[in-house]
Amino acid sequence: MAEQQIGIDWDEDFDRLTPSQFFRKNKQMLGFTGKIRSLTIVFHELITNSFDACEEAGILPDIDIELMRVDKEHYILRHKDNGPGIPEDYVMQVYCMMFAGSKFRNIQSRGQQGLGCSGCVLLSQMTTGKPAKVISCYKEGDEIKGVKMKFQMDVENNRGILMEREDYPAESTGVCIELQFKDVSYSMAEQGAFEYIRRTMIGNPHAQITFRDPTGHKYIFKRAADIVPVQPKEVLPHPKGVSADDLMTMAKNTDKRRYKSMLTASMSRMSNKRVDEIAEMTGIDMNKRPKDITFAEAEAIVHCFKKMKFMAPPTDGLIPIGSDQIEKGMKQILQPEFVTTITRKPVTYAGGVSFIIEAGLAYGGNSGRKVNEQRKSEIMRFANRVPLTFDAGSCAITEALKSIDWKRYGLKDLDNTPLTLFVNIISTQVPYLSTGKQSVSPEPEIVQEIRQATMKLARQLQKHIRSKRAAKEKEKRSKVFEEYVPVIIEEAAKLGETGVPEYQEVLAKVTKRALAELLGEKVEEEVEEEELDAIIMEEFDEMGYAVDEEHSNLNFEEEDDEEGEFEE
Amino acid sequence: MAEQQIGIDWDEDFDRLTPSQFFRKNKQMLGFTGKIRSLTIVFHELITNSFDACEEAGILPDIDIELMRVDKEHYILRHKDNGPGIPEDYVMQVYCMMFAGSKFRNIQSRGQQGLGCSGCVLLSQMTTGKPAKVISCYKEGDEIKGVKMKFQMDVENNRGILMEREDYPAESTGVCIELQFKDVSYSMAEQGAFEYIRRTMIGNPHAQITFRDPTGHKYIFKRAADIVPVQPKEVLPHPKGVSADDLMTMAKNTDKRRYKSMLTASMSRMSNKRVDEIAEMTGIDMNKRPKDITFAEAEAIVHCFKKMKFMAPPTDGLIPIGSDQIEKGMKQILQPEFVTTITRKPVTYAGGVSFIIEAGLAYGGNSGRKVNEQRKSEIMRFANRVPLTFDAGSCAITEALKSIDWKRYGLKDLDNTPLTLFVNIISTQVPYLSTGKQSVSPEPEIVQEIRQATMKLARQLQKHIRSKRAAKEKEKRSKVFEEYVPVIIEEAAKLGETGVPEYQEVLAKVTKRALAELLGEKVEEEVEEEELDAIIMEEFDEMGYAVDEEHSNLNFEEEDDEEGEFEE
Amino acid sequence: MTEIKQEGKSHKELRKEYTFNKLKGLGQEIIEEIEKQQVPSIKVPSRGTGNIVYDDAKRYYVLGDRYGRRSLGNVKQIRKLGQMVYVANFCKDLVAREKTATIREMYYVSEGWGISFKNQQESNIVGEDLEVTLGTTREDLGLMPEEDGASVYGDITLLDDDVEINAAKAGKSGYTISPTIDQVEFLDCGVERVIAVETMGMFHRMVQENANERFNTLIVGLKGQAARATRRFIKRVNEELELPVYICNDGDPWGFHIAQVIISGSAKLAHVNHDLATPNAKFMGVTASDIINYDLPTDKLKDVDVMRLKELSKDPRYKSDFWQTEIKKMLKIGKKAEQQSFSKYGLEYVVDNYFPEKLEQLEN
Amino acid sequence: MTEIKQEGKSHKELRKEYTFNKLKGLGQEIIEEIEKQQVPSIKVPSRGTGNIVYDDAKRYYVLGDRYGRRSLGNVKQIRKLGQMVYVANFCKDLVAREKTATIREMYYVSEGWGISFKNQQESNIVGEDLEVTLGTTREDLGLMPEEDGASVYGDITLLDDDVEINAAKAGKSGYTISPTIDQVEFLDCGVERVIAVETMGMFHRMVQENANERFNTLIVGLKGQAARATRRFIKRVNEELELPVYICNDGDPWGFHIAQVIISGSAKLAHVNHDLATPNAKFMGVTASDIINYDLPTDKLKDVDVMRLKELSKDPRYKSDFWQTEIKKMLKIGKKAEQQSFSKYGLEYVVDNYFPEKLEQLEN
Repeated sequence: MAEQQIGIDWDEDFDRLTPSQFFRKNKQMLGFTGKIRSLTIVFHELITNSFDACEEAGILPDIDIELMRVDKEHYILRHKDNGPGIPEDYVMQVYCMMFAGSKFRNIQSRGQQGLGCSGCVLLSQMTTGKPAKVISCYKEGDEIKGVKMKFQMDVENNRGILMEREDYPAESTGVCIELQFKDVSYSMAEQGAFEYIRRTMIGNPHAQITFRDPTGHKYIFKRAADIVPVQPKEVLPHPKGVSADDLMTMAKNTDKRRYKSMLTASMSRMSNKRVDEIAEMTGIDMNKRPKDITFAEAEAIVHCFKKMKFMAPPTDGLIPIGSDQIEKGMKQILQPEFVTTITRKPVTYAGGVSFIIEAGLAYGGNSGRKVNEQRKSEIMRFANRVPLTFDAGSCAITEALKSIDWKRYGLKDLDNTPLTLFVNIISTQVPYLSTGKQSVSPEPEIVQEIRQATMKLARQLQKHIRSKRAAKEKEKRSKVFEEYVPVIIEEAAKLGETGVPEYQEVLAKVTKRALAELLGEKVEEEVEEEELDAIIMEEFDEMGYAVDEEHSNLNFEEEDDEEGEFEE
Repeated sequence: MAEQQIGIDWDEDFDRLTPSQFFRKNKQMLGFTGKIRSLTIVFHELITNSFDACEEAGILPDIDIELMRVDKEHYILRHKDNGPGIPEDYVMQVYCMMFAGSKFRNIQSRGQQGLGCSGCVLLSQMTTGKPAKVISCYKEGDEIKGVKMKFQMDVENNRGILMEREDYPAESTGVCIELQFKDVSYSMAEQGAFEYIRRTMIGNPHAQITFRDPTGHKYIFKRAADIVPVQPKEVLPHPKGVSADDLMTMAKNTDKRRYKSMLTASMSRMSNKRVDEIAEMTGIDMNKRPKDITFAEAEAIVHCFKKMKFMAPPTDGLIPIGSDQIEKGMKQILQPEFVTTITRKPVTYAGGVSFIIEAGLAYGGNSGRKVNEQRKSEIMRFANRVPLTFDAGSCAITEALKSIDWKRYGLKDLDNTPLTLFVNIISTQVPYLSTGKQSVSPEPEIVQEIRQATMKLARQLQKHIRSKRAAKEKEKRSKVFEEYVPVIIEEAAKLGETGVPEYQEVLAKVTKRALAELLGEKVEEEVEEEELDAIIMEEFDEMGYAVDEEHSNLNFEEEDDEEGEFEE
Repeated sequence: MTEIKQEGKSHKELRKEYTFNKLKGLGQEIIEEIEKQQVPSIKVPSRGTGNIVYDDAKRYYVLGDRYGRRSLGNVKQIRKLGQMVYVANFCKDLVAREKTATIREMYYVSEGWGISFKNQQESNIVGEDLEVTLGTTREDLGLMPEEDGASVYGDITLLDDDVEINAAKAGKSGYTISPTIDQVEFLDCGVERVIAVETMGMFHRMVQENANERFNTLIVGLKGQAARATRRFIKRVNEELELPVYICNDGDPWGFHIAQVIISGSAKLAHVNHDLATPNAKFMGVTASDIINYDLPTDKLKDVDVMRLKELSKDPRYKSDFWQTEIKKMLKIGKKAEQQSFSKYGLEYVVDNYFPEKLEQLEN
Repeated sequence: MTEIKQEGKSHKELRKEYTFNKLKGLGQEIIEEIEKQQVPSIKVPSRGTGNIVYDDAKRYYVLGDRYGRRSLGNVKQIRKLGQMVYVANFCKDLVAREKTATIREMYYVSEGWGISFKNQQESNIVGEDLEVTLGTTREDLGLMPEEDGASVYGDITLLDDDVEINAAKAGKSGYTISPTIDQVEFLDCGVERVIAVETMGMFHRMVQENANERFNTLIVGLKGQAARATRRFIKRVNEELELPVYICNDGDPWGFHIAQVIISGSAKLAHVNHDLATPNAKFMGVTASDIINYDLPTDKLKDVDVMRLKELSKDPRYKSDFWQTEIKKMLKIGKKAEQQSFSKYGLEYVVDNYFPEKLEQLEN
């Protein structure tokens, strides 16, 4: 039949792709869109990877990055860390195999799962055809081994092809990778690579990064804190955060032999007593083998979870930067006039996922973004210490900050204030909105926490600005008296047609009082002048016949409010 | 050493995922975010797949969809098509293997590469644990075979596990799949499944869809056109749209034995003469074996491509819906008072990628979105006939339509006009902005084409509205004369202190003239009243003393403009 | 009605002396405090809404007994105290020389003072402070508003300095009430009543139709919201000449309130209402009932009109049954009408029909 | 200067007759066309900017020779033609009865007409159409503006109907120019010049300082932009009594232009400038040079001031060297000053020093 001939030829036309092939065609899924953004993502993946490796090994990260310009939109990137290194056998798996990486655990971590590094190599290869060069120095037993390799990615087979290899005389552990890129741009813009490093340093004051930019200028971002962050522990999932499908997967992968032991071993806050309660409620035999669990049973169990009360999840899996450390980081990078930071207590969203909000606010100095010689306010978003650079619009952090009435804190024009706001979300499961992990879903609990934290900082800032202004104000006061009292008394004498009396004592009295106020001493209460407490509309009419000397009072009230700002 | 102990245990902790495992953890990458959106994406994947299969086989698509509600947010979906069916051996590969699907070709197509159907099965399994049920009827030689299968997805191994299988008495070809979902919502909203079907029908008037919704209501979207769309041809890539990496991949996959023949065979508009020119410019020996090509050579060749002039790419690979068909679709679904459509000529973006813009505009009737009993304007975006439902904000179509000054076309309040705007982009490579393929990158050439097309439609609509109004207007005119002429003459007689003369003849004269105008005959030109052509500011001053009878003229000008709207 | 009180002249002189001494006393008070080595502080009656009280007996707003202070020892208040003393000296000089100045002029004069004003608003406030502190009006202090008052047409003879003026013989636009109206004496008066109208359009219509003679009345053209001088004039003709006063305005909340401010004074000027309010004056129209009874051409009430009407209905000055009924009626019909809309029935209708009918109602 | 022209009375009658016949002629013209079985169509001189021409010889704006039409045969024009005929009949009646009406009154009267107005704007336009078509002023047609003109103080005696008024004896606020100023005769005049000032504050200052006697002048208080009646009055005293006119306004673009509209007429009223403009009047100040020379207190020019100054500098009425220099100077210093700012040197300074100095400059 004719139809048959134009249909699909299954043997010929049906195809199976490797992950590398897939992402080769869909590199936007890895965040590689746009010339500036692509390079920033490369920096992000490599730095993140180095940080995670160093911290897991308890090493203070020290990273050397060099970006050399070869030609227009053509760069060589050399990235070197002092981490534990990668054993030779795993080097090409890390850099050439998509979906290969640290095993997924319910742990607070920075990186993606096995896509980051191999993605960078893929981009390099696609744009330049050049191989990757890696030197890895690692410990084997007590010995430090070193290897220098040159390899390409075999996209068709999702693995690496070794081109050259030689031993390398290792002195200390670490990895150095060199990649070439075309069709990317280095930019000082907010979304560029430099700003990415700057922000990274604020979120990671225990790290040190040396960066040589394409002009040869060397930036040293010094370490502000000498303590390796405590390594986060893996946290077992909390029953409230588990789905039936998750239970099925646990059952499949467990080494326990009974439902009961599987449940207690795979989840936090899950005691034998709880399992017994579930058994009673569901009628499921908890001594069955985990492999025999059915989806219906899993659903029934999850249904129980939703109805039961559990202790909040353990929070020792969450390691915040800490308000001290944030302060150090912000001081180091921003040299602000004033800085205040906060680390909130852990709370949960979506029933059972813990998170911690940390925030910092720097004012004055080099705070804020410099735009045309003027400093504007800037917001730095972080998740698990990693700067979020793109997709700010829909992010929980942006939403929370927008919802704050900054005027209440005396910031009348937030945009034009020299201010840097730092917000970091720490969680084992940050609810990212998009593939690129660049924005956090605005879960109500998260937004609320960010608001609380930020408003506390804003209140601190308000106090700072107020006390600064108040100091100035008070100094002005005693001068006022010295200037006005003599003039007024002379004029009053003229009015009363009397002589000018001796007034030094009265003058001393009032200036003394002003001085006392300046020193914060208590003075007798003044009967305050009563305000014109509401606008009176009387004399206005639609026709615009306003009797001039009467309605001008309106402006007076505004003015008086301003004067009274620090008095109330 | 202590550090070593807390570092990574490579053998234990290093993991390699299958694509299914990866997407199981990252289902948002498949578009499954949100309860309403997830279900819409399922509809999209299944319908798209059926359309592609039917059309490749030259069959007019006829799809039966039934959505049954089991419980809150728990549905069974049965989707049946009349396509060519899937041979038994491939059924589980299509539905359970990620990255498996029709081979990637440079061809105008609807679907994604091997992720859609298996994604739906994955979602079903994750939310319900239920297996997929498929009946596939297909031709083997001249015989129609039928098979009924029940299977699950083996996520760890990225393949299917057959649970039941039986022969099925096939009468005609086609596939029927039944899947269960939880945590999804059926909604009538703009982003819901129903609206998705409605829009699909406008873009595919050759199809027929019968949809039974969860309340049991049966909607039959009838076929508006009886012609199967011409099957798009595969188009070889155009040299201007090819990267060095693409050339490398071509070289790797070609069966040709020389550079020369590989180049001419793999690209359009690439003659031997052209290859010789390139050889001369680059000095590359074009008789080398393709496998020997280096990245540097590929770059040199691509560099030549950029400098050379080629004919525009062939466009027989682009099969638009066609303005007639769009009109049929819009009439069928919207029963509008007025409809106008356009299919533009193919043009290219980014140097070498062809595309065609099609657009339709329906006005009145059921056009537009019904909001609180009022009809508002709506925009329907399509790419290769597939409705784009999400991420409208950043889309080329939205941007183009926003940039149009609708007031110029007499639409003073576009939002509140009962109007449906349809825009379809046809291309072998639609430049999607995001993973979900829900918005088109605003390439300048694309935006420009959409603007051109839409403005042409808007002009047609303006003509329609004008002529409708003009007809009413003219009818009113002769009445005006009959009413006013006698009154004015009486009043003039009173003013002139004369008697009232016979005026029937004059009255006849002017009404005849109005009639002539009504019939579109030419009448002698009137000396037009001169407009007060600019506002004169004289009499206003800051103090608000405006001399009343003088400045009121300002309003006059506006008013006169309004009256004159159809005269100019 | 033709009998004129002769206390004017001495009244004028008394007022001058009284004001002068008040000003001088203010200076003496301050100096005495200093001599006692105390920090001087002036009590200023509060003009905030909380201190504005409707006096049911007097039928207008007065100030209550709350007050604020201007102390020499308070950094916020010392400037205002100083400015007040300077203004007092300026006014004392004006009073002594029998001159007047506008506040604008004072503002410019203040450039040379030891404590000058930051802006005109500040000088307005301090002027008003002095007014309430001393219990005198601004006119007594020699501080005059910029704008003139209403136009008056009809048989009244005034003495301004040594010039005699008859308001029926000062031109078609009549006699203009100047801000110094308190210095003017009423010499003779041949009318029995006063009719004040909102617009000059209506004023000229009445002049043209000889309304002053036909109704034996003064015609007052208010030009919208009545200036202080106009209100003072109306109060004086009402009290000194015992003429009944009728006010005819547009039929809308703004017209109502122009009348009401003449009758019951304004809240904003509670401290001088005893000199300005004419509680015996009567509102003639246009009422909502007039709109219905005369079937007048109307405009729809705008949102701002409705809002204003609702405000008025809660104002103590409108608590009478008459006002409550008329406000409700206007809100119900949702319409307003202008004075001039009687022209629908011809230019003369308002004088030939409306005024006689309304006067009949109001006077019997 | 005391010699008075006696053509007033006959002039008033002539004008009435002329206007009446013009109106009647309009009706006859239409009827004649009908009798000839032609479609009547009235030529109306265009008032668009394109037809407003500065006449160098006359030194004011006049209308050019472009015109539009109101045809009985055009659906857009027939309503306006009809309205014009109705307005003409209304005016003919006013003229015959020697009455006046405001346009607002006419608008209400028109409710009963065969073709009524949709809104007040429409009636304004048609009134103006009639004015330019017949070449008469609105005042001649009996259509009066609502508002009165300026206040006049000083020794001039007027005859309004049968009432004699001396503007030095009409109260402190002087004689108010009414819209019917063309019906007023000048009987006697004891002054040598006219000084017009922008604000009533300055007017009262001058009255208080006896400026009318000291400078042998009339004092005219313009109250901002001069009303038509004011401009007509100034033109008449300038031409009939041959009095030089000096205008003293605030030192800003708005003050400049208030003076300039009196001197050279407005573009907007080009069709009646022959009755309103006084090309011989002179601007006295406040000039930018005055601001500098007298070191006056100033405000910064606002954006809108700067824009307005730049507009003025391109206007043919400002093409003289004097104006070009002063505008440039003001833009350069970026400041403006009010008339009353002379008070910086004391209330009397403006009369004691500024006026004598400026008059000396202008008259010699």
